[in-house]
Amino acid sequence: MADRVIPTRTNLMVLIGLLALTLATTLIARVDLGAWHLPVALAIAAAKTLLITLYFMHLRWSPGLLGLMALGAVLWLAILLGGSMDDYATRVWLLPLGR
Amino acid sequence: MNGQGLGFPLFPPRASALADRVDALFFFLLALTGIVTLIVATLVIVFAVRYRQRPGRVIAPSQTAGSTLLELAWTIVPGLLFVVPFVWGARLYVDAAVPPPNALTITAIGKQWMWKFQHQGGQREIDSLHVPLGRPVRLLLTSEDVIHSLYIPAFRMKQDVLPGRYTTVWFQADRAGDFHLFCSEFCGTAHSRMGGQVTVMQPEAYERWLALGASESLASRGAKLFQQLGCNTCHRGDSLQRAPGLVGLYGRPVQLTDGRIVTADEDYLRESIVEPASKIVLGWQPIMPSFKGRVTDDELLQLVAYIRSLEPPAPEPFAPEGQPLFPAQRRQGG
Amino acid sequence: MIVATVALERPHEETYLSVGTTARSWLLTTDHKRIGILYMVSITLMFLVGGVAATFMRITLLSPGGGVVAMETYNKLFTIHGVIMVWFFLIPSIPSVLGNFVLPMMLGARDVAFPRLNLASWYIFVAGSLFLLWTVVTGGVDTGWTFYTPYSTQYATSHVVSTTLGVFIVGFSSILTGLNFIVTTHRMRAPGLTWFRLPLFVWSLYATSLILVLATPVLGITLILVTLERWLGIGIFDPALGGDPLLFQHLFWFYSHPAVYIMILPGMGVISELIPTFSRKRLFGYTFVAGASIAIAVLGFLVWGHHMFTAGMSTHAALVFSMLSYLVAIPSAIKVFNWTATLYRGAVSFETPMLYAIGFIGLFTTGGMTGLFLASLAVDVHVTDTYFVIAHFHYIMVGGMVTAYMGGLHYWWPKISGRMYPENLGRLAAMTIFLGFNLTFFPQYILGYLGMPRRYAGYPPEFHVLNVLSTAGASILAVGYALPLAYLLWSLRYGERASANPWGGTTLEWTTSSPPPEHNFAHTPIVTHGPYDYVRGPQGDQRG
Amino acid sequence: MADIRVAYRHAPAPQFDDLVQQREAAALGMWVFLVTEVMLFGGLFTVYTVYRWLHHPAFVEGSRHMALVAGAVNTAVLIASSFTMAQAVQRAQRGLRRGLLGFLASTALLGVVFLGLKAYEYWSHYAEGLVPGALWTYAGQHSGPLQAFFFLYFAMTGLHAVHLTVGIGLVTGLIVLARRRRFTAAYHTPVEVIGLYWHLIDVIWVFLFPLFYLIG
Repeated sequence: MADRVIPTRTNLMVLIGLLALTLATTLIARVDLGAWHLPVALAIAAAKTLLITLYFMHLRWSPGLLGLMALGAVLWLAILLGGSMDDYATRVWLLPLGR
Repeated sequence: MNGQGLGFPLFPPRASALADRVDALFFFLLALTGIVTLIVATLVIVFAVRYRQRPGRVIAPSQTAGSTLLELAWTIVPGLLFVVPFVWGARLYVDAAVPPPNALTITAIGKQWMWKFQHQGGQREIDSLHVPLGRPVRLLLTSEDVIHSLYIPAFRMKQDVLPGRYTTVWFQADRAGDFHLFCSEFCGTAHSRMGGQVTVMQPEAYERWLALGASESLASRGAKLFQQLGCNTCHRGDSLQRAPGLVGLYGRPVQLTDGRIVTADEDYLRESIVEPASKIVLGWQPIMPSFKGRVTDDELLQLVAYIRSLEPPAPEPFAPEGQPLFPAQRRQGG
Repeated sequence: MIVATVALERPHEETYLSVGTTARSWLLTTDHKRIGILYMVSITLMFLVGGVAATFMRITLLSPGGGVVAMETYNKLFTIHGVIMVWFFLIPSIPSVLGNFVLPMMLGARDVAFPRLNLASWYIFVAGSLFLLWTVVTGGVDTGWTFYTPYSTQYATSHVVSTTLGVFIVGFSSILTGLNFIVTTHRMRAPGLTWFRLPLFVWSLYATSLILVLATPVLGITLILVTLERWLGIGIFDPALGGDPLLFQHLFWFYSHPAVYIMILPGMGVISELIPTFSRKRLFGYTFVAGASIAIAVLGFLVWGHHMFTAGMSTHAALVFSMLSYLVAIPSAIKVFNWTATLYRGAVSFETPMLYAIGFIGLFTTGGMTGLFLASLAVDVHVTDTYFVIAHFHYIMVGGMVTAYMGGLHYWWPKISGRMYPENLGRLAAMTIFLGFNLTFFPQYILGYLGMPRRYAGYPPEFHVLNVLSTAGASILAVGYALPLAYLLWSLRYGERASANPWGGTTLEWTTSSPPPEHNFAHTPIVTHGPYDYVRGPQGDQRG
Repeated sequence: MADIRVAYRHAPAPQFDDLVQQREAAALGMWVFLVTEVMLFGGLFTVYTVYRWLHHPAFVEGSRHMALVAGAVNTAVLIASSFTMAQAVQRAQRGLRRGLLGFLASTALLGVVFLGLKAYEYWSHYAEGLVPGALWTYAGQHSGPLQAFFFLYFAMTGLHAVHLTVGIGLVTGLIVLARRRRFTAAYHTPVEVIGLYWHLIDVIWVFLFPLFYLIG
């Protein structure tokens, strides 16, 4: 949270970037990407999140500790999602069939 | 070791091949952990007594800060030692997960505070399970209400039983006699009463017992139900017009509309009856109505037994690996 | 020789206790020391409620035949025992009582970073406790402290909602305490107090706070989903709607396994303070023990699946969780080896805190070792949900955490109350607890491998003798716990006056008077060297 | 025009040595709180991910019932409110009280607009009988998992709306304090800290929008 003052121009650029990405993700959803649908939507959402955290939340000019906290949140969310999905995605392996 | 002299057991009975292998792993772990605990305990006591505070020894003379070598040693050595029980335990677990092909399937339904078993020949029993000696037995488990857990200590076997889903477990009893059967997942008021007896019988005695209680087999009851509910109006033996054929379906890979390939196990058959719209076979339309609420768990098991019994008449050439047996060559539309 | 910088004992010095004696001064305090004492009172009361439930359970298990009434009551007893002990005693005790009191002083700070938030945490804890006491009074809850669905959401007829809401509320008390400790440790260290000069109790509290902050919210949302499912009649874990009861277990154990590290890590921190102090020797391998705390906090999040090996999880996931569970055992082993190495060529004295510390090493090692049985898939299938698991986690929770809490309580009692406890009674209580504990829980290992399932009000006759032994042990344990309650209260008035540093400790809290002034230090200490340095004496001095 | 009339020297709280330490502590405290918020929503995102894997067709069906336009507009509204909040923080840093008040008011207003649109969407689902539980009258395919989808929709966007309402309350509180000249260029920590909270609410909606409205 360094008290670095961010010029309005930068904030406006970030705003336009975010609105553009929103428009993009909405339009892309129309195109049938099949299996690629979710990854693209999540990538765009991640890009928007980066814009918001780095610029609007001043993470770019804050002490490294705060960035570490943000990274920690993402990592622990990944642990929760990964661990649970590892169970559901692999339930079909080693099916106990019988006659 | 069974503590006969004490008047009460200190070790559980062993009645299955798996039990011996699990006990071997248990004793290995007991030895491994026992030795390390003993070493730590003696060191603590020896150091505490030998280096106790006494006149002239108010502060420790040597204030050693530590030794990285020692730290690495007691990090890596336990790491390597732990690989043994992990691999050993994992091997036994995987062996216990996949039943041998010739296993005898018995269905078990956990219901608040009783176990209902049903043999292929239609014999039904509550809170007691008769099984033959020396033959692998595969239990197909489900629950009508909450989560229970079928636990037979003598076989070192335990498997949770979930509503809305099938779980399976198998064992091969190798000692005749009666053994405890418990429910080991808390399921309500009479959780501690929900158990019974597993009776392992000589094969001939088992056959005689089966004959005694024989009634209409699961598969034939399933066939009757198949007609009653009108399943045969769409799933017909002769035409694949409105619905995929069921002959020889059990255990085969099936391709779905969204491209996934799933194996037609009991869970797939059950879900296709209760929630048909969630998995549609490639080339067919989601026109099947849901039978949820119209079919009880017992009847579902009978239908699944019936579908499983539909063996293809002539020995079918097995489809090459990964190839779905039901390619979408059928005409679109119903 | 130790440069004893004992602050001269001015007779009527203003201490944090004498500053205010009205109820208002206690109930509206923002002094971390007073809030620690408020917590001590409330968790002791909750420990008594949980203990009474345990007593009735052991009485019921004296006889094999559990009648219907006994079964219903027994189910409610073990649930209340579980919920109250886990969330209202084990999790808050060391961080909120000893941590609140000692952490700011160990850092050389005047208070925690957010004192009002600290007081709010205590009020939230009290609010949660009232929900639980309301549940106990109006008929109890019988789902087990694990609230497994669909029993807890669709079939239980007892007071589930008031319990889940009570635990949801007390969850925020832990989150706020964790948040407070993280910010205090990062931002409020005394000059010269670098990370690797921090006492290990601070390291373990920091690691615990990381878990508190990362895991507790998931429990919160899971309990809210259970509450919604009971209120609105529709739900996410309902198999009829295509829901999966196993998903509840994933979310629950994602919190509840790190929660067991929330309970034990502060205990390890206390032991890392006691062993060096009472053997007058630097802790062996300081950096490795500190690193082990952080490793436990991180690895603790990867292993929750080992509670679900027989629950219907995929075989692949079971293999992954089993391997990771063996990894998480290693940092705990490192700590035990380092404590043992610290005793080597020390100058060991056997005051009460040291007896608890040595008892901790023995009991915690036994508990931890049996964890290796449970991590191995094949053995776990046989012993999970049996009394083997009960013995395992009681060895770690009661043999480990409660023993460490007792040790810490006696160690810092002079600093908290300005009085010394009676030494011989203290030693007697420690040995009684050690004896009673082993007699209560070791037979349960045997019962577990024999196959006696947990949460059973009645059992087959062949388990009778071992259960009677266990109940006998429980009565000795109860006496063991009653003793400190009595003589500690007695010592408040009649105890011998304590000096600023009765044990010759080197951490900063021993450089100020006992009991300390309201802002802990006359002026902020300047830290010159690391802790446990018995040649150079206390870390900081009053010259700063 | 220096708008900064030194209202009153803001002394750091007793436990802090100076204002810099206090601000850094507040910022770290809020970021740790944001981590807990991410994990709180994380539990629901896990349930969403698992059920999307188990019942993909039902989720596609459910997504078709979403008002895509309302969702997209709402996303733009919330992004705009993030912009105005960032501007408010900038004005506070420069000590310009009038600008601070203006941007705070527009942030709160945009938040209310979002809630309004969301209420409209909830009402339209209610009209279609898509509210899970007793009010569920939809009789189409996947009736079971579809109820789960809508339960998740209402739970996650509802929890988000609750957080947004709290956010609006906090911003209103800031407006009151700002009018009383409580913030100066030297001391405006509450504005920065509540700004962080507001931006997180926006980040959560950034993920909720594609996951519910744009399932292919």
